[in-house]
Amino acid sequence: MSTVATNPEPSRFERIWNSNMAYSFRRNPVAVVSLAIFLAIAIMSLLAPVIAPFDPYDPAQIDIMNSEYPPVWVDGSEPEFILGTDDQGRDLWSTILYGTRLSLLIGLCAVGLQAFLGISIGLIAGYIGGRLDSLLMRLADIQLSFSTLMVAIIFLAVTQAMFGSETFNQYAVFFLIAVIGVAEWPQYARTVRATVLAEKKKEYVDSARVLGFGPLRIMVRHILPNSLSPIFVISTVQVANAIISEASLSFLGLGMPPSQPSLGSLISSGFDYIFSGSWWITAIPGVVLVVLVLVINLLGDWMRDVLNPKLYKG
Amino acid sequence: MLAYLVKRLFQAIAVMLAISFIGFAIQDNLGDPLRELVGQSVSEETRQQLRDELGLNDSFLTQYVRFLGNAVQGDLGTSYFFKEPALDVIMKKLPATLELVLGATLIIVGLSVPLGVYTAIKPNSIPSKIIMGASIVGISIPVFLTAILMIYVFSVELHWLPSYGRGDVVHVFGYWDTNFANVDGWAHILLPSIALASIMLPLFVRLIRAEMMEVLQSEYVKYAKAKGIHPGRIYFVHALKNTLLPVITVGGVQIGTMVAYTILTETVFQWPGMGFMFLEAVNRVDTPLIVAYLIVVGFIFVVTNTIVDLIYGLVNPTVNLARMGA
Amino acid sequence: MSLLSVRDLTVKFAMRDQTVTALDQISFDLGKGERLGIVGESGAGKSITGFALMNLLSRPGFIDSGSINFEGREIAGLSDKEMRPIRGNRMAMIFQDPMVTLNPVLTIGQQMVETLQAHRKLSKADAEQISIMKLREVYIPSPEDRLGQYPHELSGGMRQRIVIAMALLLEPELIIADEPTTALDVTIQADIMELLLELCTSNMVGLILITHDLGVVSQMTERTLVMYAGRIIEAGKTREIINDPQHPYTQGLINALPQQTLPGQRLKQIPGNMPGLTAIPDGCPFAPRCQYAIDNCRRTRPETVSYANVEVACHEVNRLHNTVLEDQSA
Amino acid sequence: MKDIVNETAQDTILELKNLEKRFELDKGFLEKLRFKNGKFTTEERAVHAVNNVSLEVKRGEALCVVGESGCGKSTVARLVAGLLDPSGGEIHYDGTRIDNKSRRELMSMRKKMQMIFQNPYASLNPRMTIQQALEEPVRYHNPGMSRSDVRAKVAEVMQSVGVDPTWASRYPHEFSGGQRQRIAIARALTVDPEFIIADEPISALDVSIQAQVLNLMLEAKDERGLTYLFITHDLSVVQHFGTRVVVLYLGSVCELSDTATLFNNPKHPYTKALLSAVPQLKDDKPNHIRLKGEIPTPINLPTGCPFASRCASADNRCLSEKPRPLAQPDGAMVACHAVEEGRQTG
Repeated sequence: MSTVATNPEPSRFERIWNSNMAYSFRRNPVAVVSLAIFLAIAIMSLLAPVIAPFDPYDPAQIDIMNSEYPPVWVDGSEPEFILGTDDQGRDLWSTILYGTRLSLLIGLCAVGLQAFLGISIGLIAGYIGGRLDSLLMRLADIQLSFSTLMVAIIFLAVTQAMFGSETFNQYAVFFLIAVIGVAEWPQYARTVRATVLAEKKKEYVDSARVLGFGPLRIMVRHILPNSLSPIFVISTVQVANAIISEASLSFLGLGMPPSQPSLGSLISSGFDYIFSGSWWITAIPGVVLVVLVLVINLLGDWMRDVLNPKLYKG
Repeated sequence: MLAYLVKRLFQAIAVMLAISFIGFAIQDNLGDPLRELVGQSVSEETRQQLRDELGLNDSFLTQYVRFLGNAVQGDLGTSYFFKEPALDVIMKKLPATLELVLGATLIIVGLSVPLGVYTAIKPNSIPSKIIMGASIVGISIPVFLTAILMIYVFSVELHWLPSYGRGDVVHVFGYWDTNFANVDGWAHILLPSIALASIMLPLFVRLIRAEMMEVLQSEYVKYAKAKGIHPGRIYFVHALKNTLLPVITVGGVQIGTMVAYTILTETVFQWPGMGFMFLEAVNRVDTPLIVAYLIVVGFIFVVTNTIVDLIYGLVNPTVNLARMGA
Repeated sequence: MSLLSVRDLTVKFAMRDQTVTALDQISFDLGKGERLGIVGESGAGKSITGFALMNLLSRPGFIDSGSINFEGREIAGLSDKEMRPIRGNRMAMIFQDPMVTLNPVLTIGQQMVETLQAHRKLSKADAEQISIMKLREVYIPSPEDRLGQYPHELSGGMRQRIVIAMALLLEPELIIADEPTTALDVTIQADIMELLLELCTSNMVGLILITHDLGVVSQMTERTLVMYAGRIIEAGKTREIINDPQHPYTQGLINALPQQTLPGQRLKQIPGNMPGLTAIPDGCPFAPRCQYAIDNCRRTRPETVSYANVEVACHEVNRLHNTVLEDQSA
Repeated sequence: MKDIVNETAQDTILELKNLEKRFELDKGFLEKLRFKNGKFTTEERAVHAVNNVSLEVKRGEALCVVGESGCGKSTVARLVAGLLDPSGGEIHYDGTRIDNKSRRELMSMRKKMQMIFQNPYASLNPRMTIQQALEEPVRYHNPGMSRSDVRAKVAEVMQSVGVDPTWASRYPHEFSGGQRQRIAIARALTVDPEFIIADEPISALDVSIQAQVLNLMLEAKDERGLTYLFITHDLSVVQHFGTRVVVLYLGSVCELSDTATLFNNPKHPYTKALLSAVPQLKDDKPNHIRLKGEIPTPINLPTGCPFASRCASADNRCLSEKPRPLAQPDGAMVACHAVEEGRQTG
């Protein structure tokens, strides 16, 4: 009572600023730096068409004669190409900017799709329960045990074989988003379902039912808002995973084509030249990829520590 | 117990049926077996005749049942490229992949438990912070990048270890050649195993740490302390057993992921296993081989998951298999 | 000489940006074989007292100052290693919820044997014999079979009996029981309490019974401490406190019980809530809820005074008592 | 059924007829599968939570349901509130059968019957302010109501439960347990119910706060003419609050009578044991009736009297035949062969 009565009504901003989350964020330099780096990468890649000195998608700007120039701090470089050029003579800096944009786009969209599918299925399975629940969760178990990457590889391999690489390359972005989005729904569904089951047992849900509210209202207005912390935590991890998945698939040649490279396909094309000493084609996009994924994971870790949700295990 | 086994078996069969159905659907839609068999030069009439003979004009269901019947007898079709039974092709490659998985598993099991337990017991010590920092970096580096990095450092720059292939293997029996019999074999399998372990190890360290820390917060650990039990016993008897129970289930699921990641590792290291073979088959549109791979991998997943479930039931006293069954 | 002597024990919790006091200079003694009740509402600090005595406070709690003298030895500052021979051996603890106290993956036998072996050099067979004997003492049917069972195979009441048997394994001088029956049903609770009382009396074991239930304290203990907001506000013989409470809070607590009012009548409630640890007022912590509070109560912290056979921390106890006497004579 | 309450003016507001609730333990064919004596059989296990419970609640009274954990008291409450569907029997409210109605058909009834829960820390949605939580039911059940009327209603209810209306924009976690329980009561009162199911509403609260909440509930009863179905394990609260009491054991009714009659002259052996087990304040000699063993699981119910395994007066008839509640001279209904035959010991 005394805690409630003494201080005056705080404003919305004060509430947020003084909240546990904001407080721990301010106190955690790793989280602050990670967010800063993430925002920097995101903004730069978003502004790629403005920042990049070359357009890697424009064949007119690419000269094969410029291939494999090292970065400027290495002997034999061309000052025009800050980070050097790749095997096709594209400016690495520009290509990385565009590639990061693609990787981020695919990662975020795929996670959006996962979240949509997983949250809907998880809510329904958890709230309705019974046979539908056990069927859906059994499916989720099976799909998870096959691992995303396996499902994605097989799906993309078959698609590529069916449509031929021409058509496949044209729509690769959509295929990647779809397959990473669909293959990972169990992660969300199981987490959401576990939270829903835990929340459903709480008496505020019973109270809502006794007041006569319909299932949709209870799910969306009451249960979902209380299931958000695990969703937030899992979302950051999922974005990181999706970016890695995309990179891995592209590395295997089942993702973005070399003509429209994401970070993964850039690394892949550079791998062939690593023995001849052109390490930068692989190394620089590799570092960008790792840093990007790392800062997202660090943010996810921080969020997990703060929100401390009971995540679904196993 | 027996009934529980039967239940798990039913589930396993259901899953295998689903996988075989997907496999068959792929086979049915991907590529034309006729073209592979006879080439372009045959007249349309002969083609129709051949189709009839091969049963390609039968209904989808009849064909599926036939496919299933063959599959049960170990006939998963003939590889277009190798002109051999697809299952044989895979069986030749299987040991290489399994040895790679085994190597990685040894690394993961051997390191994750001590590291996870240590970081849980002493969460604020400097080594713990280093381990946790390294683990998050480890999770953030894709397997193929780790592999490339290691090749660059240990093969290209330092020339310590070979960068590709299985090297000098020793024949054991049947299709089985082993890497674990001589130094060259060990040298070849070391980098690929580490690369494959690199994604899973940090995950397990973090999982064990999180579970262990939760268990250490529990009432029964506090009670054990209140009884004056030695910390060593509290950590390794009271806490570790409760920690490992959920880890077992996760471990089962991760075996699937591990097999998937062999595709990446094998590609980078040119490791002659079935993952590498699979990618080649994809590039050659070798449909029977793709389908056979799918079914073999599915079989491995189902078997390992069933075994893990059974082990979990046997190890965890609160899951009463006898009561679940009888 | 007393078995346990606590002086000015202060426990603090290091919170986000401040340190809060959870136990504020509490002092009490316990004689050999004496049964002491600690009553209070949740957050009053009674469980923290129990854990502080065992030196088992979990972070962020710590003993800030004060002394705990047990069997003539100062134990407040001992390390975990130095405490280990005392815990479970000289001083045993019974936890609140028997469903989560026992380790689910170890058998009853393993958990009893390890307790014995932690403090005495005993073979497994000998330790099992002692365990069986103790299980028999707490009226567990066929104790030999229980040793091989896992906790989840036993009911809550049975588990709490086993925990009591474990507490008695090494014949301790003191048992600290933290709400030992709160998680159990009424009929089981009565059984367990009777058992605990019987064992403590027959073995001359000291008992600190932490509970919120005045009825339990009344039946089980010889002396009682009443805690409020981390302080002892009243202490004395249980009978005296129940029959003639001096502190307005203790009075309010007893009067608020439904059996103190005629059915259907309004209960005599204490207004407001106990302050949280971060907002304990200056002066008497009970002052904001106390109908007798005067300015002095809100300003200065009351010292403990002896009054009518009890120790009470209240400025106004003298005047209150006179008022009551006047009321009665009038 | 004979009217066991003397006051004839009271009409029945709620009637339970032979109410049953079973929870299936094994769902799906595979879980029912058993392996016995070399062959597979199917077998269904169920928790028999409520068995053939019949009772009436009169308008204006407070009927208390007491029993220990697993006796089915909360299940009865949840069945009445429509949170669970009965496996058998009927529930009538105000003369209308309600257990077979859909959610929409029950909408109007929802305004008459509300529920208060045990745990005030879980019964309010943590992401809703008090204002939102209290407004929601008002708006939902009165779609046409103006904004200011809704606010006025909420303020009125808050006032009546003693929560300062200026705190309405705060979230539940900013309140103490007792205050939250007040708010939960306020939420139930926003729809102006006439019947309240209270499932252990004070057992999660501290003693001094319990008195506050009990007083509030008594006030609401007088002011709003409420009828209570009050679930509790605390007999001292029953004695204070209830007009009549039902004692449940393993999902069956043992004894049902006026509160005063029950406390002055308990008849069922279980009721006697229960009453003797309550720790008394002024009496330091625990003198309770010790029962054999513990409450059996409600999975495999005995064929006879559910209490027979722990009862000192049990004989062969008790083991084989389930007793029915029979009226006693003082109006109590008692389900016990020993009482019926007058051969009770102790």
